[in-house]
Amino acid sequence: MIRVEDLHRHFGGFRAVDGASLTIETGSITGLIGPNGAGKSTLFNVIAGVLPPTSGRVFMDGEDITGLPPHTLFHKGLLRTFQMAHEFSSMTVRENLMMVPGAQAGETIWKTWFQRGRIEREEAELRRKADEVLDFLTIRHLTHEKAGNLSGGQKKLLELGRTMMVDAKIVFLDEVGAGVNRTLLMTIADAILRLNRERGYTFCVIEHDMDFIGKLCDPVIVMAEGKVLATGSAQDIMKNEAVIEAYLGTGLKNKDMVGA
Amino acid sequence: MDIANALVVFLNFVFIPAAAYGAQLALGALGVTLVYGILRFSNFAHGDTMAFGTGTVILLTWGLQAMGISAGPLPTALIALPFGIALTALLVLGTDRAVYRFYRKQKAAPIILVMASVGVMFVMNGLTRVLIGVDEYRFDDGARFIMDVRTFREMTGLPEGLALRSTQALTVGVALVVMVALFWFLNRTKSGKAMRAYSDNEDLALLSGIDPERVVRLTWIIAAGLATIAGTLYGLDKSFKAFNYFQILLPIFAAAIVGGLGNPLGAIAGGFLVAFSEVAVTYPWVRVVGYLVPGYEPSGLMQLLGTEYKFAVSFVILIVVLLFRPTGLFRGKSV
Amino acid sequence: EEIKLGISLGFTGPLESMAPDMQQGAELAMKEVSDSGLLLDGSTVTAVTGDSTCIDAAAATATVERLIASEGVKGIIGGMCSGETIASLENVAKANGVVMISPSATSPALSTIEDDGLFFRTSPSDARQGQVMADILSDRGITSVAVTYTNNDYGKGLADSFQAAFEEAGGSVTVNSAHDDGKADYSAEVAALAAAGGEALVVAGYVDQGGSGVVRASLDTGAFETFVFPDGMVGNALESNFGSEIEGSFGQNPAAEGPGRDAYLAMAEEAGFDGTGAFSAEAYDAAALILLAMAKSGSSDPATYKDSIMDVSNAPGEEILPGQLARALEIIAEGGDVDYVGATAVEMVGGGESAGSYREVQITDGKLEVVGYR
Amino acid sequence: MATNRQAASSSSRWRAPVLFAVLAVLFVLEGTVRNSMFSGSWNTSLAILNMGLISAITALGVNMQWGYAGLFNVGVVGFLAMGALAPVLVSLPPVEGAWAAGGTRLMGALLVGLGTLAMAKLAWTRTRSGIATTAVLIAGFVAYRWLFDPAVVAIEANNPARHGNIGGLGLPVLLSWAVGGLFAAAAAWAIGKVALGLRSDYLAIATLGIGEIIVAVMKNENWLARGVMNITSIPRPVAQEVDLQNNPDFVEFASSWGFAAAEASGIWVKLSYMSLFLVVLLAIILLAELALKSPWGRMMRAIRDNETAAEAMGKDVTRRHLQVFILGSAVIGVAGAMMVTLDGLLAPTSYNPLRYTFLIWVMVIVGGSGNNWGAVLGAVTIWFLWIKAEVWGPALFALLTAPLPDSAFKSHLLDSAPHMRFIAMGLVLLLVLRFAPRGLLPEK
Amino acid sequence: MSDTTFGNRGNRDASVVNPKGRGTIDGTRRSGPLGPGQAGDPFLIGEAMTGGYGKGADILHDCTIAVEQGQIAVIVGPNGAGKSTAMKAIFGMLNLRQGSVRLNGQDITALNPQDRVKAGMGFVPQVNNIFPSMTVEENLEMGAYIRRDDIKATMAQVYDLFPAVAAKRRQAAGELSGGQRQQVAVGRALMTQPKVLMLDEPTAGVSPIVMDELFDRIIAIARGGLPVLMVEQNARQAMMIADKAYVLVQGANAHTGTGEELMKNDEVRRTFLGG
Ligand SMILES: Nc1ncnc2c1ncn2[C@@H]1O[C@H](COP(=O)(O)OP(=O)(O)OP(=O)(O)O)[C@@H](O)[C@H]1O
Ligand SMILES: Nc1ncnc2c1ncn2[C@@H]1O[C@H](COP(=O)(O)OP(=O)(O)OP(=O)(O)O)[C@@H](O)[C@H]1O
Ligand SMILES: CC(C)C[C@H](N)C(=O)O
Ligand SMILES: [Mg+2]
Ligand SMILES: [Mg+2]
Repeated sequence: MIRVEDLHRHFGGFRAVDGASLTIETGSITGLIGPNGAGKSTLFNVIAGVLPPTSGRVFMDGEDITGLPPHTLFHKGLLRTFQMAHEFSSMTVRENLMMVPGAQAGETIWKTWFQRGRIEREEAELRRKADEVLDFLTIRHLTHEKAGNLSGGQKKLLELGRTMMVDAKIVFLDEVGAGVNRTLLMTIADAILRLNRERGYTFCVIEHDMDFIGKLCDPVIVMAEGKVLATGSAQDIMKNEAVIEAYLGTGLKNKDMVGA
Repeated sequence: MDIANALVVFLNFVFIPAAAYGAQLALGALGVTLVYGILRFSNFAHGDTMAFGTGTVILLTWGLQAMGISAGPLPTALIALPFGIALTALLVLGTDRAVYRFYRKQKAAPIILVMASVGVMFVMNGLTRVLIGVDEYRFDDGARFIMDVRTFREMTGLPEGLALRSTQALTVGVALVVMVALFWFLNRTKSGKAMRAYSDNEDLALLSGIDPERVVRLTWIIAAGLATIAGTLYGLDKSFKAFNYFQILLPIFAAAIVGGLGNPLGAIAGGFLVAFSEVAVTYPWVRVVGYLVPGYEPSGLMQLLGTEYKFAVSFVILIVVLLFRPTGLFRGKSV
Repeated sequence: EEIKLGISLGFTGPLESMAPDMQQGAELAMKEVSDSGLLLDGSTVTAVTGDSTCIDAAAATATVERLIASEGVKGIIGGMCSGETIASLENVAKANGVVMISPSATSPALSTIEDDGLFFRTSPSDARQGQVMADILSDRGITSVAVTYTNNDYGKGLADSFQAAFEEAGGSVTVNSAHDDGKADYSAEVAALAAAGGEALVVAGYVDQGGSGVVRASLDTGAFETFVFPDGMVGNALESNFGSEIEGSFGQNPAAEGPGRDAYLAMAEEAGFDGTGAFSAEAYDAAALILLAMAKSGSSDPATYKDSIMDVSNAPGEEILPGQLARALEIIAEGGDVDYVGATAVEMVGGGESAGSYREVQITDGKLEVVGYR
Repeated sequence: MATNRQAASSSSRWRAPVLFAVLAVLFVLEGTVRNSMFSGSWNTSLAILNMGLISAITALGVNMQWGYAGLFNVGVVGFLAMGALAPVLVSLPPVEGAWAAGGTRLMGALLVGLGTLAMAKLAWTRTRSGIATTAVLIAGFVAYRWLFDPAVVAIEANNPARHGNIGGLGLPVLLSWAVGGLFAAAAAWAIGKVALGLRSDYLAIATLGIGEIIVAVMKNENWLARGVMNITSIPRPVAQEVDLQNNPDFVEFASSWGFAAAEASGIWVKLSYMSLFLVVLLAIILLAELALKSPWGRMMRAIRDNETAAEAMGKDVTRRHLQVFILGSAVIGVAGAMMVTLDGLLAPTSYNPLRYTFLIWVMVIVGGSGNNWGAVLGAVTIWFLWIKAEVWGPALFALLTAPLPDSAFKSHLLDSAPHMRFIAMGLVLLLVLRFAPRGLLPEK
Repeated sequence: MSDTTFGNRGNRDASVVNPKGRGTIDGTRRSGPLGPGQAGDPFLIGEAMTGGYGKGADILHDCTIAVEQGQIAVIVGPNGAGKSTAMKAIFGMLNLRQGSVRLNGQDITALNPQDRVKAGMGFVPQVNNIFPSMTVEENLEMGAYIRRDDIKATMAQVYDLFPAVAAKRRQAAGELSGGQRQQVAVGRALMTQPKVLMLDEPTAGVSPIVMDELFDRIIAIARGGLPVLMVEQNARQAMMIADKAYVLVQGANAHTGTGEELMKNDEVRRTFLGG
């Protein structure tokens, strides 16, 4: 679905992404892990059109999408969530969802003056769909809450919910788990799995929680210092010496002092 | 010889005036930029703070002159300046107490602060006029010229003259010194770093034990100092008229924005950019060319655009600069 | 009866420093008449001032509206600047049939404006001043000048009429360019003027505005040494700002020679203000004319007295100087004729504007010195 | 929480009507009570109201840009001036001889100018060669000047004392209001294309600049609208006072209401203007509210809330910004055209940023940005105060200085009384902001 | 993180206002007087705290959190339970309607946050916990703002602990990756050399290897005598090292015990610790 070829993104002299090449297969849930500063978020941002690449190409279904702006990519079915939740904080949870679909008649200004009836019909349909999504995510009770008042994890759910308002092809998730309660995280994992199975979404997931990665992802891509270090199934990756040394570590050293 | 003449003409009519004007704008822009960077709003009252500061300096200068005190070849106003700064700082701190502090406490939207500063601008505007009146004052004593046209001609024997006023040299010098000092203060001293920290993340500054009200006071005092210095130097060079200090606000803001608001280095660069684009683009090159290309007598003035459009032109240049430097002249590290 | 007269001048705004002297001039005339007790069976005259801001036509209109509608003034001394004057005349004064006499709006456009006989001015049109200035220059043997004007109808009108007259007389204008008032810096303007060159620089601006800025920058860069100053520039500020730096420069402003002006200056000094302030004398005359016309027509109704203004201002009749308003009222009461001369040698021509006599001044030893009248 | 919310909403439900009522009372007082505070004349009152309504429309335009989309336009004065050109070019009678002198040539020049820009753009997109583009630009510019300069000289030489301009088309002046909107929209389009979608500083600089540029062009291009020589006697859409006064029916009608003819004619004319302005104002508000309460409004709120996220959700932020920027500017342009129609005068020197940019901003923010009714309330209120400050300031000052003994100091202070206008205005502004820090009618 | 820079209103225009780094705490507030502590208090205790943000509804309900000298106390709970709010309440960043905060034998309920720092408290907030435009080194210096002694040694220790950050000491902290920022934030708090350290989710977004380092370090600090109070979502690791653990639900204490005890409690494990 997505093919990245020899991608570079430099900040001044610093090479945040330094010649990364990778593929995300259609229908997969691909994990992307790596030490802090490995360039994962930067890679995401380049693919999603937020940052222009220094060099290299990105293809989606064979089409060159390098440097296309995010709103164009959205209409091509490429959606993403943010490492730090980007909700529309002064709008209600339902409005956050209803604004997503493109091509709404009511978004054309003169139609809001002359086609009130049509707009009302469309709105009713959107409301129904939004409520469905809220049910799916188990946050229906928050329908009329201002999105800004949600707690961290609920915002992450809302981020996910927005991707369900339209038929996405591929969804990029950047650390949905950071700061989210583990119990809730497993709910999110289930939601992702269901979307993948029931709706055929492709996912690419950045995460530091290995349980989450292990439960969801195949394959897993490991990045370090802007390059791809390894690719493989979650089990293989967790046994990979290089990955353990650069990323996973071997657990607490001060165990002896615990509970002293 | 002709090259020398061309150079003299250029220096006399373009370079020196533009440099001095640029320094004046830069000094003003420094104040605007500082308040923007640390207190987070564009202070429209800055022009009138300059006017007020200069007004007090003038009154004090008159006092000093009446007492027979002078600074030799330098303007007496320089002696009065510190006291003027002190008075202006008091007024500005009072304003903060009476006006801005309330909104800080309320965490009001910053645009409200901008509008409050418009209110303050009106009040200060009136205050200055009540204080010193609406007339034009010259308060420049001491030696006016370092080099005047006649002396230059006699010295060099060139037909073209060159003038350099002491206030021009003073302004440029002071602007550079103030900029370096401010830069040093913000980047090297503990208080300066505390100000930057506050500017960066108010809450975290608090959690590091920085007293925000102290930072705010310090900022206002420095801003008042900058305003008074800028206003006084401008007044010495041109003359003092309360009305003009509102007019200068526009180019000052332009300078501050194009330099990258919140960035002292940018303020300086922006000031010079605005000044040079105003003066150089509308300059008729006829005489310079006349000297450079002997025997060539251009019929027109060789002027790209009339001076009526100087401000407009300088804006076009600013936009073009921004287009090519999309992050402002000096991006990145700001106050 | 208590008669109210409106004074609508730019007390705030770019010409705010000129306005107070003008206001005092107008009030001086009103006080003189009031004190005499001879106007329309002992009526008193009070002044109501309004701020026209000089540049904001809307604010000026609102001010004049207020003066007329709410204060019920019977006549207006003002406006100050031409643009604002035209707006308030067309929108308010004409609609209400109130007389306006402007002391200082000098735009040629006002000569031909349709005013229903309600508008007069005690200053001459700039069309005339341009001619006078050209004459002065020719007489001094200057053949090539650069011109800079304040970018409004006054400055442009004056500069253009001067250029036409001067070129007619065989002189050449190297450049005729505008400067905007209230700018922070005039280096660019001066650089352009200097590049064009010329024996002298004509500064058709305001002395407490950009005009001074241009002169200052010219002196500092040595661009020009001799300057020519029309009315907007001839003021005390010139002496205090430049003094002997502009030694030998010259100019002219509307003012008549002779006892009228001297009398006015003495009166002003006594009243504690500066009678030489630009257009201060014109303001005195404007107020005096309205009041004399009222006496003449026996009515304070503008619709009636408007027709007497030309009458009292011009011959035949006994000449009246400042300070002699009481005498004039007596003459009128006795059925006699007056010819108001006033502080500026008023002589109304055309549609009711001063014919304009000018005094020629020169800077000698750092002081403005009158060298002749034209 | 629930009770809290209810209390807040019920107070806000009454807030708008109450504030508008207070404002209405002020105007009634101004119209009826004569004392040191009010003038007691309907003419003054209505004159203030009319200008207030125009300010309100301007404020609505700014509010669209700022309140809906967070676009900071500091060139309000320029868009007003753009609109102000329309009545001159549309409704003034044609100037005799002007078209013959250089009209066709001028039109040709303008076409060449636009054509050059289009060609340059084409050259750039086709070849990506700076040299080719520059060559096109230079060639076009030369051709343009070759056509343009003689035309201007000829037109300006045509009866310069009275005209010297190209003149109008002699069409009804009401039409020019719409044209004014179009002019401003065109200017906005050009600026928006360059400056929107880049950093917000661009917009600030670009609008600040365009304000200056448009006014500079108006001042200096005499062929267009006589420059600083001003255009007067712009046609009116309503009756002339003098005609009314000469109309016996009207005089009788007036006296039946107990008004003198002169006074009544003034009131009549002002009322006519007022109805026209109200129609425009209400139409704009209606359209704006309809759009705002639709998915369009939701989208705009989303964009304003979080541009990055809106972009990621497929909204073309730059295009939408351009759209509101144009719409807002068009509204400002309409106001500009209305203003010259009311003044009957185009005086470019009066277009200064303090009055036409900052004051409008004060109106929008004091009213409560993002709220249309707030913009209207703020505009009319601030304009009322701006005018009344002329009287109230000195009055306040006299009151303050009254206890002082007579002295040079006091007389110095009294001489400064006119400047109290600014102090009074400033104080009022600060007080309003103090007691309604989010504006008089905050956005819901 | 939601962008509330403009109070959820429009206008993101950076040319009139500076959107960067606006605070939420009222910095103009003056401290009230210190009160006496209570006998038998732990080193730091926020007792029976009830309160919320501004005029909004209460978020904390009679919530008590305490930490003893030399121990680690961990707060866990679902998202939105009020964990961060409790931390802020202890730090004086919101007005308590009821309850008190006592530190080291004194009642500090009336102190403002600045003075609590001076009283020896150090805090790493959950979000916005660095100075983005200052360099990493300056961030650390600001951590030591109230210290008058030589800070070189402490700084060396911090760089030792976070070598990835040490390499970037001259770079603006805002240009770091999410996890690197988190390391700078913790480093800043360590620079204070506080008497008690409060950390709000210090390990969010950091890679496993760094997380282990961090926990190691926290243990070492606590054993060195400095009490540590932290909120954690990586609950299992956190429970392992906790001397005392609090489970907060809807602003109230739901379970309290040692880390081990809570790990053994099935319901707690299932509902809050993620199985
Ligand atoms: N704007 C920038 N300027 C300079 N350097 C940058 C910038 N943005 C990112 N970097 C650098 O690029 C590197 C990669 O950052 P990135 O955010 O992609 O890391 P990451 O893999 O997402 O890490 P994490 O897991 O911590 O989120 C980091 O070392 C960071 O310092
Ligand atoms: N500034 C605020 N204003 C109003 N309500 C707030 C504010 N911050 C948080 N809340 C509300 O307070 C409640 C508790 O929030 P808090 O941040 O303390 O949760 P938390 O337990 O730290 O959650 P998380 O694990 O997601 O960080 C939530 O319902 C949240 O909506
Ligand atoms: C006050 C004056 C200098 C005004 C000027 N004569 C004008 O018509 O605008
Ligand atoms: Mg990341
Ligand atoms: Mg939290």
